[in-house]
Amino acid sequence: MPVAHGLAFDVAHMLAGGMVTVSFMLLFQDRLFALIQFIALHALVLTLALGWQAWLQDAEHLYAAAALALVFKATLIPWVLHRLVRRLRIERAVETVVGAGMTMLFGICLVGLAVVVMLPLAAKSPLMWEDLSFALAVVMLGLLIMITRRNAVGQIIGFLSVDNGMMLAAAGAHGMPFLIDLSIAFSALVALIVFGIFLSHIFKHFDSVDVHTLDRFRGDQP
Amino acid sequence: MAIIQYLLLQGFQMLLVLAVAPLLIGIVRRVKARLLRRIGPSVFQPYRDLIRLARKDVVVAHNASWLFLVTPYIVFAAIWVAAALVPTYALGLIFSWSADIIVIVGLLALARFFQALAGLDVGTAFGGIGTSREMMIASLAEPAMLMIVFTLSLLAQSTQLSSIAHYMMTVQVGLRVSCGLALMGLVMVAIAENGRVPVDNPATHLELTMVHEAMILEYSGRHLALIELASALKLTLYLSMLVCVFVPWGMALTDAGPLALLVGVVLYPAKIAAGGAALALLEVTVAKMRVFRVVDFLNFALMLGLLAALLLFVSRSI
Amino acid sequence: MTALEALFRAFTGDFGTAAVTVLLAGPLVTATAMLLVPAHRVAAALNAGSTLVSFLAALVLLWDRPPLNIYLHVDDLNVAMIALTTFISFTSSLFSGGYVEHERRTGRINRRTGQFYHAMYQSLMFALNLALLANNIGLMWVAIELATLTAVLMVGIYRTPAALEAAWKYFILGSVGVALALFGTILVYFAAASAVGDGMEAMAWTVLITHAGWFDPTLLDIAFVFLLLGYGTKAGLVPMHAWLPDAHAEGPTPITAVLSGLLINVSLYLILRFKMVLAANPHVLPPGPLMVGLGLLSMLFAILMLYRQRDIKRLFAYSSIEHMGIAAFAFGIGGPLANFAGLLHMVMHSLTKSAIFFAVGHIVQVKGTQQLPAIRGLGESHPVLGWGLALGVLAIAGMPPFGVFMSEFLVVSACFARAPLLTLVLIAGLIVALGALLLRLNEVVFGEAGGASLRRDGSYLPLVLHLLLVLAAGLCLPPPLVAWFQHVAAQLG
Amino acid sequence: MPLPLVLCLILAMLAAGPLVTPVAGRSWAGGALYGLCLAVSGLLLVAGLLGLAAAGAGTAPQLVRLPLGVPWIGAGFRLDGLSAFFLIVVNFAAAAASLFALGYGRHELAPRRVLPFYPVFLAGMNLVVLANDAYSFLFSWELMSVASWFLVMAHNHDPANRRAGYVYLIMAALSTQMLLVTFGLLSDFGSHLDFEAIRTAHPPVEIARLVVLAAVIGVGAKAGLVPLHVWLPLAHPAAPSHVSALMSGVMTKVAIYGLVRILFDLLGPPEWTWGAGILFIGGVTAVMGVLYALMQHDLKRLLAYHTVENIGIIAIGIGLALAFRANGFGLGAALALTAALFHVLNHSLFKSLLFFGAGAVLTATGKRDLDHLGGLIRGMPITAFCFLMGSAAISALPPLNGFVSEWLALQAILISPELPQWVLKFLVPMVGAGLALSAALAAACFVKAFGIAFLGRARTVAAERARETDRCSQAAMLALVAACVLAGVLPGMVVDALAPVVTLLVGFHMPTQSSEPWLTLVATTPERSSYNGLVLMVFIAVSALVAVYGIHGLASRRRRRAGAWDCGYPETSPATQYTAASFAQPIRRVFASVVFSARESVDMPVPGDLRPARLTLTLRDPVWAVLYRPVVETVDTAAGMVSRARTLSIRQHLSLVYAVLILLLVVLALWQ
Repeated sequence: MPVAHGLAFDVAHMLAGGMVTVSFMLLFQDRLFALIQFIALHALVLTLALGWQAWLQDAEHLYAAAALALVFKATLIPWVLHRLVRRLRIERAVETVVGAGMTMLFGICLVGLAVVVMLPLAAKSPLMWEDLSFALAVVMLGLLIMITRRNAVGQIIGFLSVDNGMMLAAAGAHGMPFLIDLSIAFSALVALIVFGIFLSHIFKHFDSVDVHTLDRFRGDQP
Repeated sequence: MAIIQYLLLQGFQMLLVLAVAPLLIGIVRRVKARLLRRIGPSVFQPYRDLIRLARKDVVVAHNASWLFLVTPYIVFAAIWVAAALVPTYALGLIFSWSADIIVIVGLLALARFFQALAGLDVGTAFGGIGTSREMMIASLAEPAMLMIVFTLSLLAQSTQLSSIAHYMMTVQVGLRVSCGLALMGLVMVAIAENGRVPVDNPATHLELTMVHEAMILEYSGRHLALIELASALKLTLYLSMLVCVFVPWGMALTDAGPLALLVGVVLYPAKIAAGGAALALLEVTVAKMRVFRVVDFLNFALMLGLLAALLLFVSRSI
Repeated sequence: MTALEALFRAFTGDFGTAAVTVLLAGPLVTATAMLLVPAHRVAAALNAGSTLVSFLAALVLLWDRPPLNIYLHVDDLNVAMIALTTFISFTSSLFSGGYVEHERRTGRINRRTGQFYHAMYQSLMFALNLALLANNIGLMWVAIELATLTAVLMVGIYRTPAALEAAWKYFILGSVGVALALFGTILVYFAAASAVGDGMEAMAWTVLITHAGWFDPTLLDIAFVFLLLGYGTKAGLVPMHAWLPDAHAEGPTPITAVLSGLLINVSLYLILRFKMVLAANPHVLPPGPLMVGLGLLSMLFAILMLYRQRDIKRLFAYSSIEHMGIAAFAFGIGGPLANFAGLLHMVMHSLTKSAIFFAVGHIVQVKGTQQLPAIRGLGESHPVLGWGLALGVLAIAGMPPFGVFMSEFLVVSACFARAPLLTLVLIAGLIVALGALLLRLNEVVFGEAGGASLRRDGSYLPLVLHLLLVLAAGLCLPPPLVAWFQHVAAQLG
Repeated sequence: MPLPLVLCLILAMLAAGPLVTPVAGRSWAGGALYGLCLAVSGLLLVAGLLGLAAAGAGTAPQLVRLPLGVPWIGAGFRLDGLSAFFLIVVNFAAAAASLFALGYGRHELAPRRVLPFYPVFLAGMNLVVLANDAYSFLFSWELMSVASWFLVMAHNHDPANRRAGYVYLIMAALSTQMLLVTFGLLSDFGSHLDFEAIRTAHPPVEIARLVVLAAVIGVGAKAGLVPLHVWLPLAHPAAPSHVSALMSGVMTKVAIYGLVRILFDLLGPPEWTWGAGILFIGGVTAVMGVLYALMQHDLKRLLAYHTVENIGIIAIGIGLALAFRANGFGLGAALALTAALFHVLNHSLFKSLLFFGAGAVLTATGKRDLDHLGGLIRGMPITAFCFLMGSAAISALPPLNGFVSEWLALQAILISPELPQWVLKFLVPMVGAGLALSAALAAACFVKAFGIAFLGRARTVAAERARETDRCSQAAMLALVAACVLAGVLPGMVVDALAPVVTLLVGFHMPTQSSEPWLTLVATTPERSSYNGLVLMVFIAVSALVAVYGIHGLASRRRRRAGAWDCGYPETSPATQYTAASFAQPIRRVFASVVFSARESVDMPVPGDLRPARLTLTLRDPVWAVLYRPVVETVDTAAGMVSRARTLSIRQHLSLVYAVLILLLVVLALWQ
């Protein structure tokens, strides 16, 4: 049904675009709590996108994926992070490496790049094109967040947004086997656990989560 | 039957050079003396010297080794053989083909090698001086010699002295610049190799510039006699080489009759004597040079040889 | 869990099937058992036994392959790799028994950690076997992910600040690599789904390779970029290599051997799988230049890094980067001969390098330090170790009669055809690398003996075994291996 | 002898290495091993002779292919004339070295470090000569290098030896890699590595040029052509003397074998420019090598530098042969190549002999420095005699063998004016002058070596106390002396034996010597030039005897011993004798001031100062300064710059990855 298809396209477009926007917000947040809230929002939008795709393709495994995203990424993980930050008393640790303006500008370029790289797809299937280019944009922005944050929590959040980007991409894939979604959630979870372990150790060894302090202990200082 | 005759001819040449060598020294000394307005000793004085030396008994340093004792004989034998293989009065003697110019140079090198070792054997400072300088001069002289050989073999298509002389005699060589250059070069090499003025002064002792004499300083008696004779033979060798290459006329050809042989036998000492006189004239006109000027002297000889070869290239390629 | 589910839906009862079952179930069961039941005494023996079993299973695979299935498969490429992996895991487990025991005696780790170590070792083996056996590209990804996580845990096992920092670095870079690889995998799925239709078939490598011709080239190109960077991170290609030296230096030495000998190998193997897919599609941009560039960059960078090293394990870690670079270079150049050379080089390098790390492990425990200046004159003080290390270094530097000589011979003589100038750069690099290694060898083995000398029991068997294998390979290669590799090389394009 | 049997013999030697390792420490191990090596090399020598005879009889070369090495070609081995000749060269010296080692090895301090690698080294050299495909060739080639490297490192406590081994192995790797490139080019880019295939397929001329370039670099780095010779004088003296003998006398020849095999057999018809290039390098190498040697005062290093010189002479022969062949002068090519191969044989003989002598001196006195020796001729007359003969031979003095090959080379040079190219017309005379110069300087150098070490008065107590070496060593040295003399007085036989080899390579051969009267050696035609060592020796002997008897009969034969005359100076201390440095001073002033920028500075204390006056001499190796130091410095700087990367933080590394990703995506975006 063409109308539905048009509508489907628009909604998917809106949600994907929404995710990119949230990524931008993440990009210039420098307060940890704000970051955590926005990553929750990011995950929420992802849930919606997944749900929409699930309804379109009425693929139940996508519903499940949406549920997973809602439970883990939008709820559980932010909560854990929140607790982590409280426990480490680094609420007002403020740190970005480069200025927000520059980061923004760079982010814009990234989105442009993502779109251009996928351009050849536009002719074949515009749906796939916009889906993938937005997903790519989200992934690239997530990576950008990772490298512009000096703080471990910030990097975790960047990594999570990268994962969300993956989910977004996977969502657009028709009949993408469940395997992938599971593994993503799985990996993200494991990621968190291990992160947690390490953060606690870092906390044990030094009174800050600033990754920079670790460089002191590299074995091969010249 | 013929083989015996050949062997006789060859043997005769060996005796001839042996006989002529001291005479040549005598002539040179005599002429020099005359040129210096002295009377000078008789031309036969060298024979007497040799005999007297041979009669004296040998005094050998305590620490001299067997090498020191055998060296005079090796040196003498090597140079004598070399001299015997240079055509003197006749071409194409039976053993002349067993050695070409390069081999003759090699034989002289052999003699020099042992002479130098003997100079080091007793372990005195003089021996060291003489040896090291001798080897330096030789190392400069040999390339020059090779360039001359190169030129000659380029002309005559051969390095056999007999063939070269034959070519020079028969073919109308014409007056080639290269020959002149080669002649000059060979003369200079001969002077250096025989330690004559201006490279070295055979008449001096106890002078730090001496080379050959310093090397043989420890020798006495019959050993000294042999070495003196050997150096006389060496001078004769070079002169007869010059003669047989550049003024070969009058030498008996291969398998020539007795008359030609006789002419050759008569002419050869005359040529050598003339050469000796020329050498004496040269020696009185130039002064001995410092040791390290010898380098330039011999490099000049090398240049001459090279130039001769190149000019030949040009003249042939046209 | 996916793996098990895949397994149970897997083949029906011939030897190959049984072997595959053992290969996957064995380590998994052992690992879980070790995590649950406290068994400090037997942990090491259990570890060794289980790896031996999987090695035997792998040998079974050599002559009886299971029927194809869309989750797991055994073909010419991975059959050899599986045999290699299980073999090295066996020898390393032998080595790590003595090693862990010594560490426990010297009090660097406690019993619990020791057992945890063995458990992790088993799960790492499970992950590697899965990655090699997987036919499903998603499964491959999961396996490598699992391998990374377990490896991270083992690298950090000493809990020293340096070890934690190394593990942390490994984890961050590793997870980014994983993420990139996953995105690449998804893109491949997109490309495949539009050609062969949705569903599991679109993720089965065997299906992909047959239908690659109809895939969308753009997607494949982008996918390969992500996959190369993603799995390249695991393979330690510059500039994604940063984790490798630290992880090698700070982790326990058996794990260093496994990382250098197996993990980076398996990652490169996965890259090859996708390169084959690209090679089967005529419209894509050729991936060769990309791999050549990364390979050459890795090699030169690592070689230059060799000169300034003061830590013996770091030194050989950089040498591993160098050799991965050489292999990648060979594959990038392409052509049947170069690909063959590359495959051979992977095998030879993993055998030799793990041998070297066995020697290094002994040396470090004997000397009580990893600092090169403190390790001198082993030739006199510890002849077996010293000469073992010397032979290993000569082998890795490409000296006969060892196998690396043959592989490097083939690499150079084959690549010279396609890219003479690049090959000259390669040659120069090889000579400079020899210079760097020899400089160390002169001191470590031939220098004046000195420094501490602690007691260290434990057999030299693994070291000797590996060196003998490399020696034999340098003299002649088993014909079936040659046949497989030639077939694969043809597919690699 | 069938080739498989030969291979089995080599295999036995190869296996002996690992087998002897566990017992290497025992006293009998050395004797057993060297005995085995002696026997096996003897058999291999026979195999070589038979092979050469077979080649002379025109039977086809034997081929064997083993299922080893690179799977799809296997390991091929081939025994043709050239291989047979080099088998002879290798194994004669090897047998002599093993015999020498039977005695010398007993003085070895670290037998465990020598015994296991010695047979492997021998086997490697034999295999190189027989190999018939690129892989086996390079495998054996590198095996030879590695084994000899271990032998160089045998006495690793001396840092100088470690450095020597370092430089040596790197240069060896360079040579292997360049040869790898050579075969890559020759074998049509690695597609067929088998020599049989390479032989038939001739590469296009521009490829061929590259082949020659790579081959000359690759072989030169192993044979020691200037400027790739730097490792040689370091490595050869570092090894035990019998190994030094093999490295200098044989291994460099094996390298020459590689050059000959590639240039004359595998590669297609040559261009004259290749000949010119090799000729030039050879000339430079000959002169430079002997000049280096003159500056040395370490006996073994002096000998090593002489190896460089002789390699230069061989290269001259090869270059001339190429030039002649390129111009279709078959006879000239045959003459030049014969000269080169003959010199290969000669050098392997007298260089081994000289190193044995040096080894005997080393064991007798424990010293290698000439200035600590002197007067050894009294303590060790037989060694002195052998060393003297070796010195005379290497100084190209008739009637010994060294002279013959130089004479042939000069004959080849003398017919070079026939060559049409003007470059050659000018180059060849220069090279000829260089050859003469190097011969004369070699004579000077060995007068120095023998005179300072064996003559004069002992400069140290050790030299004073020196005693004759053991029987085995003497036997080995005397055997080599005999070989030198035989090859010198009966050169015709060697030349005839070489005829099939030369025919195989250039299609022509020198006139058959056995047909000449009186065993004369004839280069091209009797009218042109001829040489008869036998007659000369007889002549010299006869006339020497005549002189002895004549003068003893006619005049006195009495002899008195007294103090040295020395112009009446009183008995001076041995320190006043000429030293190696002072002996070389005139030549140093003439040549080295230019080549090595040699500087002498005399530090003369003011009168009344008791401090001794010092003369300090500084030499600078131009090659090292110009060619090698820059490379080393470049690598060092690069390493320094790169290693800054270690200080990057995790985030910076991530950013690097990120940058690469973006870069690649941009490239893709632009590409489409």
